[in-house]
Amino acid sequence: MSEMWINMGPQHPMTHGLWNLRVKIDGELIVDADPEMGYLHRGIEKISEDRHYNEVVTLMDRCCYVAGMSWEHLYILASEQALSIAPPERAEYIRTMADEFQRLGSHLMWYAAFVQDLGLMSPFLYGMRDRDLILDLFQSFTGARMTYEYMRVGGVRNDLPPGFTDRARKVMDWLVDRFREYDALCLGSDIFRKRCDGLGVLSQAQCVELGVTGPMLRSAGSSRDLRKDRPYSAYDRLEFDVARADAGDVTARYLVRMEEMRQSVRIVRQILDWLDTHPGPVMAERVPRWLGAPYAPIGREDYLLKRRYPKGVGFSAIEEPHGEAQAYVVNEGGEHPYRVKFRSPVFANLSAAKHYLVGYHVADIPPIMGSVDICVGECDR
Amino acid sequence: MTVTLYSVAQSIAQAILGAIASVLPPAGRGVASAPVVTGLAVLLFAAILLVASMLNTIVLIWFERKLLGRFMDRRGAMHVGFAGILQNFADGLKLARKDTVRPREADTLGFWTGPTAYLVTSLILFGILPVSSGWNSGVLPLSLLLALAIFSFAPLFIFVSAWSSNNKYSLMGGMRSAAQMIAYEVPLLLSVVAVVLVSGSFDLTTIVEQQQNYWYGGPLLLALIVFVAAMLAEMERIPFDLPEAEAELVEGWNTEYGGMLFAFFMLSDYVRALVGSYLVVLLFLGGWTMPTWVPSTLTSFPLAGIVWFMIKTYIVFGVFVWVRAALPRVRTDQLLRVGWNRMIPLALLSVVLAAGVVYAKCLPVFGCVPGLGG
Amino acid sequence: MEPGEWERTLRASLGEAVVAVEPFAGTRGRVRFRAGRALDVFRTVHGAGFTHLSMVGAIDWVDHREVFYVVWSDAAKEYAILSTDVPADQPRVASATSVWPSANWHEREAWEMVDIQFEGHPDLRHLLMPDGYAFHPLLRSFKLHEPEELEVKVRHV
Amino acid sequence: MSASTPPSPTAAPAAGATASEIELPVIQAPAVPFVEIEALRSREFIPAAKEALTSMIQEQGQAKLIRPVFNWAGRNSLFPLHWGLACCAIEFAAAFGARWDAERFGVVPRSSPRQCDLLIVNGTVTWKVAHKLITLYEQMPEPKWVIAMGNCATGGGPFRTAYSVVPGVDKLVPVDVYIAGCPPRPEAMLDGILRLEDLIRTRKE
Repeated sequence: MSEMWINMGPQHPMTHGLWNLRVKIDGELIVDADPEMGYLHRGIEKISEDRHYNEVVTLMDRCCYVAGMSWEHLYILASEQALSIAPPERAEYIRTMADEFQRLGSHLMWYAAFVQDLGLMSPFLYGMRDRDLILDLFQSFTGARMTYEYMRVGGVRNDLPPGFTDRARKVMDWLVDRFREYDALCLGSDIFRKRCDGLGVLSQAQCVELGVTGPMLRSAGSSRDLRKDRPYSAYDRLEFDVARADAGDVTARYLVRMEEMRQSVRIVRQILDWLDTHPGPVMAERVPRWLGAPYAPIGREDYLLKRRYPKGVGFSAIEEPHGEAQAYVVNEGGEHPYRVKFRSPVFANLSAAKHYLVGYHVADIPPIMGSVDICVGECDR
Repeated sequence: MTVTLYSVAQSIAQAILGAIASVLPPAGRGVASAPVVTGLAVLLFAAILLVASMLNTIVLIWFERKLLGRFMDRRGAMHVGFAGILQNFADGLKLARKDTVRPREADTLGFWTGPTAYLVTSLILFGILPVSSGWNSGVLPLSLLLALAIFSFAPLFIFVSAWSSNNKYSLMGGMRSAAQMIAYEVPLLLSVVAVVLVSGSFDLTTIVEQQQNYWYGGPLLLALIVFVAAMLAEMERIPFDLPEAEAELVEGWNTEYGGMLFAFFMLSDYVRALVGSYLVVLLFLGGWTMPTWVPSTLTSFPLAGIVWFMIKTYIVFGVFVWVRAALPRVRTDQLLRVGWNRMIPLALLSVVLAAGVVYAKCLPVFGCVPGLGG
Repeated sequence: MEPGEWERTLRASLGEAVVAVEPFAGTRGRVRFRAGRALDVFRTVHGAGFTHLSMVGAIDWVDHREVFYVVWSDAAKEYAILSTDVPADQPRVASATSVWPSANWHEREAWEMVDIQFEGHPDLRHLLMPDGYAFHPLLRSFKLHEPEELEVKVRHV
Repeated sequence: MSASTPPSPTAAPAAGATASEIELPVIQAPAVPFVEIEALRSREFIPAAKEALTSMIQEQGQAKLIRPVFNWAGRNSLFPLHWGLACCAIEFAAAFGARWDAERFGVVPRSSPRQCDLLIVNGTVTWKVAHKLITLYEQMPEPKWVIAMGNCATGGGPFRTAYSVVPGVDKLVPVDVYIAGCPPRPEAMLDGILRLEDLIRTRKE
């Protein structure tokens, strides 16, 4: 008995979701790897064809359950392009802020899961504890912890509650302190460095070839970040740096994500200052009633029902916490989208699994896969 | 004469046999003779010891859960009993009632005897390690060697049960466990050699009694560090808990075990943790003795030795829990490399240092080594 | 680069393989090409700096099917969309895996969902649905309906 | 407690025993020689006594002592399977975080189904994973319970009409407690576990 296949999943503490990593091992060495997906395929693209435009937002929250707001944003951007509707400026800022909150929440969740894979027990609890603060902020302006249904075609559902910006500033201050503690627990530990340095290396050329994006790509030396390269919503009006590292290993991914969280805090602080001084509407006028928008102009409900809505195709791409997500929405003039197609960053990052797993040990699988940051919901859709 | 556990057992045996002898006809009076009393006292002592050790272990699990909870900014078990102290009894009872499923392809003999033997060998240690004066002095002149020999039985039984569960994760866990324990056996024993050199005895009681005013943990600090690290590996706790590394091997070698057999594993793990803490206290922290400058009211109440011993044990175990809460897990090859390349040279160095201590006899801060005939 | 200018550049090297380059908001343009010469188009576009393939999708237009590719150029920091129409009775197009290895899973998904045969794909098997699943759910002819009533399992006491 | 006294051979049938089992041969066939009757009687004595003792333990002891104790143990140490399916898995994890701390109730997730007694189905179940879920359920030793957490596990949720989704996990395994919500908040999950504890408290098996 020299080589054997083992199934890690669908029920395995390493997977953090519903997928199966089949690895071929020789002793403790990985010889081959083949991820098997689809255990959480819920047919979101098909169901979307039976839904109104705003009802698809409900599915988006569940599509990626750790970054629901980013996916709402992605879908809404594509739908707005397909329907030729533009949101007001304040809504764009609020969306950007929600996006960055979601990045913080998702990265904190990643931190919690990643350190647990390494055997660090307490930081898992710390990550979850601090993520709850972000969720509290979400709860105060969307009413939900994870499934928000907040963005609408043409804007956002409601404005921020009074006193929100002060609370958010307090949370941001607290988080910046905690990031120091996280670094002390991880980078300050020799065992952590010994385990993570030089692990799961993927070069920049390989990343581009295999379609790997997001923090994994930026940890390999690229500075590609759609927020800078192809700004959407309010990102062109905000100051931030792109986090990047060169090594392309697990430590580099850790460093990139931690730096991204710091940059998110920086972005959020700028937006909070802007929001304090720029009140205004958060929903575009002249949004067709059948989109289900709560703020459709009174007396003009049938504004566009009488004629068919102009056809169009929408394409959007955003920098989601896991990487680069894209949506392609085809509007054929009906009440429902004709076809919705999503590109999930996790889908592409996972398809390269063989390239960053082979040659390492079985014990390296959890940290490597943890550093990829997997959300099976968006991968399987 | 101070009250010890053995004297308590002896007086109970005396009382019982005396009562029996008083009602028996004269021909049966012999039951109260000295050998019979001693025999019954030993049996009673063993029974008390077993029950007390089991209870102690269960309280130790509770202690770890609460302490770990505090390290993690939460509370741990709260619901059952006062501050959750009955939680582990509930766990144990529940596991006792659950079915034990044996996989069809598993090896029957190994599957059942592995955990049982693991628990039994762990429990035997409680009979060997003295926790207060007058425990088994003179009976076991090589008690330290015997304890360490039995302590290192465990990988065999872990491997037996892992192999016979017929599960790939179990098998890998068992392999890792065997490799790890063999690697860490050597530095563990070498660091004990340092203590033996200084004390000149393999008898734990003698070793402890010499430490009353001279805890070996001070001059033999290096040996203490090596011993604690090796003991962490032997107990399979984070950062050396590779055999049951939850992230990659589902539950390690006890993946296929449920119900009572899993409870055996769980209990044995903590029995071994307790024994490990015992050994640290016995070899390096003065055992049940307290320095003579401690007021005698604090050291002369009944069972004072056991109380002090337990306090020290729980402090040592608290350090183990702290380590568990703060460190990530190492990798197998790193673990073995550290074991063979770092720990063994350090352990050898600690032996040399111990020889130096013996040669110098008196050190500036720590004072003179007792029991060297000087 | 304007879509018109790009069309001229592409036509110079590809000739009739390119049907049209349409303007498409937020991207350099949508290149409509003939499915028969897909590999030439892929190589040319890859050579023009679009080294990153983001997505392969397919749309069922009932009378025909459309396969589209989203590519990204790091140098120009721009997206472009490639799109081709294939007949519904013979949905065949060459696989892009030889040019962009990242197309692998995307094409598996497109085959599984919209039944596009990618010729030359190394490993065209089910990805999201279980092996042996006979339908292609994202075809328009596949309708969703309320699930049939199944028996509820009750604990056997 | 009459059943606890050893019944004499001619006494009335012990409680719980059927008539055919303890019909004494002396009544059926009086012509049998005395020695043989004695032998038969003594042979009859052991099953009768065993029956009496068993019924006593089953009816009296188990009701008053054994079952309450084990039910107390069972409901206070529910080990759920460490398995995340979908969105609810994140709230499941949050319930073990510092704010909710499900370990207060003795709920500790275990990774191996052999050591679990609670299967929390926290998310959408697809047909692809259905047989794996059933396998996991069957790998768990008795007694075991199932909680359907969230709308997807209860009835398919927003994905009910999808082609790949099981419309409710109770079509696959028997479910004891359903928790509503999409996803349920951690409080709701803890409430579901406490309701399951109530269910175990009143259990009679």
